[in-house]
Amino acid sequence: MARLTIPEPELMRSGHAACPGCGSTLGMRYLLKGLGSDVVMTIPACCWTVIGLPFPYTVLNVPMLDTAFETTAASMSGLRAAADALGMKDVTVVGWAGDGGTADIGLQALSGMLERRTDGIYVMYDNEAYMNTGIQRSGATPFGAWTTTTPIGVAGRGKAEPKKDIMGIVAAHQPAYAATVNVAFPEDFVKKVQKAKGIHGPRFLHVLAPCPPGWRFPPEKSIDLGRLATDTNMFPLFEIEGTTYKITRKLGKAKPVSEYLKVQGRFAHMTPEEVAELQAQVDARWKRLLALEAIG
Amino acid sequence: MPQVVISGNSAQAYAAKLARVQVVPAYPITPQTTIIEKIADFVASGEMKAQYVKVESEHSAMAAGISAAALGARVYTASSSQGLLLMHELLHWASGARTPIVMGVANRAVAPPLSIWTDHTDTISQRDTGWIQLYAESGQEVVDTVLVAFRVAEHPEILLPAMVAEDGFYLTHTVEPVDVPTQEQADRFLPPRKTSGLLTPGVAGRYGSYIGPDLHMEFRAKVAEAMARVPRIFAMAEEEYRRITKRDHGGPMPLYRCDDADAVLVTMGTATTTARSVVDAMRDKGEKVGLAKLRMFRPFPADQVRELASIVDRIGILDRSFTFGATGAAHTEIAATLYGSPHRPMLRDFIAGLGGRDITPQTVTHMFESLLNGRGPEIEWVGLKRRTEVIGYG
Amino acid sequence: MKSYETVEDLPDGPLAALEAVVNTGSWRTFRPVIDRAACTKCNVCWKFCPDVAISLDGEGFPVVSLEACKGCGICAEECKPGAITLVAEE
Amino acid sequence: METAARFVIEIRFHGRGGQGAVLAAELLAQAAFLEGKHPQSFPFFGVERRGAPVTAFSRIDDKPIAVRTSITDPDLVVVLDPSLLKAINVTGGLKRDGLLIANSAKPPEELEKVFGGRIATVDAREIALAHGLGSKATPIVNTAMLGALAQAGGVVRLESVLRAIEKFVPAKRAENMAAATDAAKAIRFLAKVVA
Repeated sequence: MARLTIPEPELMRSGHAACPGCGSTLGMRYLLKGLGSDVVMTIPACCWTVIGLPFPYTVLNVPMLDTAFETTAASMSGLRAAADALGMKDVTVVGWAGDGGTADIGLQALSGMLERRTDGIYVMYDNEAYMNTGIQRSGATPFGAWTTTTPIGVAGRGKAEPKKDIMGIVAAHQPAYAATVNVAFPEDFVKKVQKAKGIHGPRFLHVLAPCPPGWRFPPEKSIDLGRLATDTNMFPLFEIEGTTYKITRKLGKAKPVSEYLKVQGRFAHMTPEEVAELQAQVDARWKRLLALEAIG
Repeated sequence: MPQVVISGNSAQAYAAKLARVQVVPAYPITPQTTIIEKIADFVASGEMKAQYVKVESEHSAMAAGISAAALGARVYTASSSQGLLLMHELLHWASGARTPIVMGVANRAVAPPLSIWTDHTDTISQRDTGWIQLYAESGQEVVDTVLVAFRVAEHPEILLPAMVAEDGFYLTHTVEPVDVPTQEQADRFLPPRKTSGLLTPGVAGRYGSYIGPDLHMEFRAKVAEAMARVPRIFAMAEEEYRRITKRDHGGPMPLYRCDDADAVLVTMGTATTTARSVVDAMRDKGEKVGLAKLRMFRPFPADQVRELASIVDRIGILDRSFTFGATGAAHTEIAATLYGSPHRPMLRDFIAGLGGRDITPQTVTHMFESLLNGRGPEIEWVGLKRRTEVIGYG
Repeated sequence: MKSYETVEDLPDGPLAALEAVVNTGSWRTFRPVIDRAACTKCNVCWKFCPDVAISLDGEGFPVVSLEACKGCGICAEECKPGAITLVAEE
Repeated sequence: METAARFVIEIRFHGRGGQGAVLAAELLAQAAFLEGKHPQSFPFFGVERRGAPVTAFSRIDDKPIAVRTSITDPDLVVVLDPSLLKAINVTGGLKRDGLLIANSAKPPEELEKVFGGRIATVDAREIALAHGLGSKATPIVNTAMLGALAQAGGVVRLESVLRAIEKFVPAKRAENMAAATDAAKAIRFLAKVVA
């Protein structure tokens, strides 16, 4: 039998209420494999509020505190303060929130938590829209993507704005550690989680979580799409420690963005010009990332 | 007993220190700010071993307070006016999550017009959030009531958050002699909070899950039942506090010279002190008037109000807030409480002191005279100006 | 694990602690079938299952739990040797 | 004068997330409205996840509907996904003389152990796929089931169902109308008459 390439213990059980092929459940599974069980987690309104099952059931083997939509990061600061006051020294305080809950409504609390250097790991699972309420655009929705609030019509061409650069915002706070991780690369995912666990101070993980119903693709393609997202530079994999950047997956030549788009119904309407616009945005961001890495 | 001359806000801070509070989410807002500043000094000087969480908004202050309390820590925070309103979503959350947070509220009017001066619009507007609400008249009452509030909030039969409100400037920034309990007395009265065990690292358990129509009502009923037990637990706590410090502040609605009164005025907060002196002055002139101090607004002391209605047939209510489209909140609650009572005193609602407008002895005397002669409208905005004399702010 | 018979059993606040018993297996219209002859025991299917529905037996062969599997098809898609096929539920 | 007979008909739809159960209830309301009747349709929102059980309700009356509560003893139960017949108690509260209409390839006789009253089955999955509606994994059977429902009689006419589909179904109108028509022909009722 081949050696397992990621830790075997499972801290997320079966029976959760995620859609078939949901990327975020793999994200949770790999996160907990990396962190182990000495964790207390807080989550706001998001897909996982439902995925984690209604009362009286729970699907995680670690404690989970529900909190209001905008407050994940503040809830983390409270948990950390209490853990320190109650002598729970080794517990890792974790926030697990969606892209809308982090980059839109929860951004202020996130900035506060990073600035006051709360010792915890904020994990944003990014399915690129408000999926729990049925696929409405968020700041993290990619340029051009269809959602129910960016419909396609004579006067509608999907999301008009580029995807909010959340890692850029986080980097501005000089986090102790921040990294992008992708469920299609579990080994890299778990390695970065373990690295984050070993560092004290405010840490941030940006998880790409492919979403079959939301991105309009057949559920079995979740992992393929995850790979394509990174290999087309739509979702580069990199780390930040303080102010130094390090890209953790570099291909000789990135695949064209169109390869990533064509599998997904949310991009089906895009004209060649619109695809070219998205390609230009992706190339510009990649160039900037290389430059940031070069600063060292 | 060390008598010190301190402000109402300092009294809040002393009480938090004496209560050995473990987590203080702190965010400034006039006139509450000197509470969290004083606590910051206590922490910096080592007098207080609290985790001081410097949040970026009142909304985050309450969120951090709830999560800290859910993990088991004793939590104190403070706010006012706009900040309390920003917390509204989480005030509901705190009571639903049964987290026994105690919050000092420096009462302040609600904008617009923007005002940093006192009235009760902020705390009254939060009366439906499942928080115990107590109003203090003096620094002494503040320090004593915050300690009692922790004892009641953390009682296993209660587990509800509590607000201890004090009028902006008239109390928050008014220094006067206060008999601050010793740490030994506070420890005897208020043992450390045993961790709730709701969340234990490494142990599966989710706190706050969503629930369908099948069980949501049952959890809401539990909060209602807990609130209904507060009067009994509050009385026990005040009795034990009196045993230890020789002081108690008379329960939910203490009466003053009401036994043979022809008219009684119900007051909240610092207006009570002034009204008490007017009662004495009018009594000296043979006018039989009395005072009822409404200390506990939630849960509303219905028994005490019905008791009062059985001994006096003219009751005036000084509301330092107003519910648009209805009447002052205390008036509304008292009228509703008396609907089922055999006694039907005449009720008058006096709206006064909004936006920091001073409630002077003359204002109170007018209210009593209006009650005694029975003339005047059912709801009267006392001292409402016709000619506006805007004070220059030069 | 205590279940809640009466309201008195309920905790003061919504503290959920029971293990999931939800049988999400009924959601699927296709189920994965593993051909052990072709299977190289590379555990990729175990690694990529979003529902933790695949466990590894003593010999390292993947075993699918039909209570948990939602039939998403990721295992079949990612199986390099193509040892997993999706079969329609009857 | 005949007492005000209870003309209101109460229908409960059972499906799985993504199969169009909620839209079925809404389309039924549109169809009834086209016949000058007073409809009321509403979903029960729970875990709307692809594949998870979903319930929706419809009331149809000759006068304005006078209640806003869920339907506990329906006259008709429409089951869009055969696996639900085993997974949940789809016939809970169904009136003794009520009708169970199930999307199933089996003849109605084979469902007698599920419900003792009147039963009808139609292979809506087959019909939907034949018209390219949905995928093998998630066939869209709602319009076919409405066609079968019309055939069951006493609720709405097939013609109203077709007009409702034409006006309100967002995509593949022709195929959905064809599916409804085919299902109306293909529905099979329990042979024996139930007391």
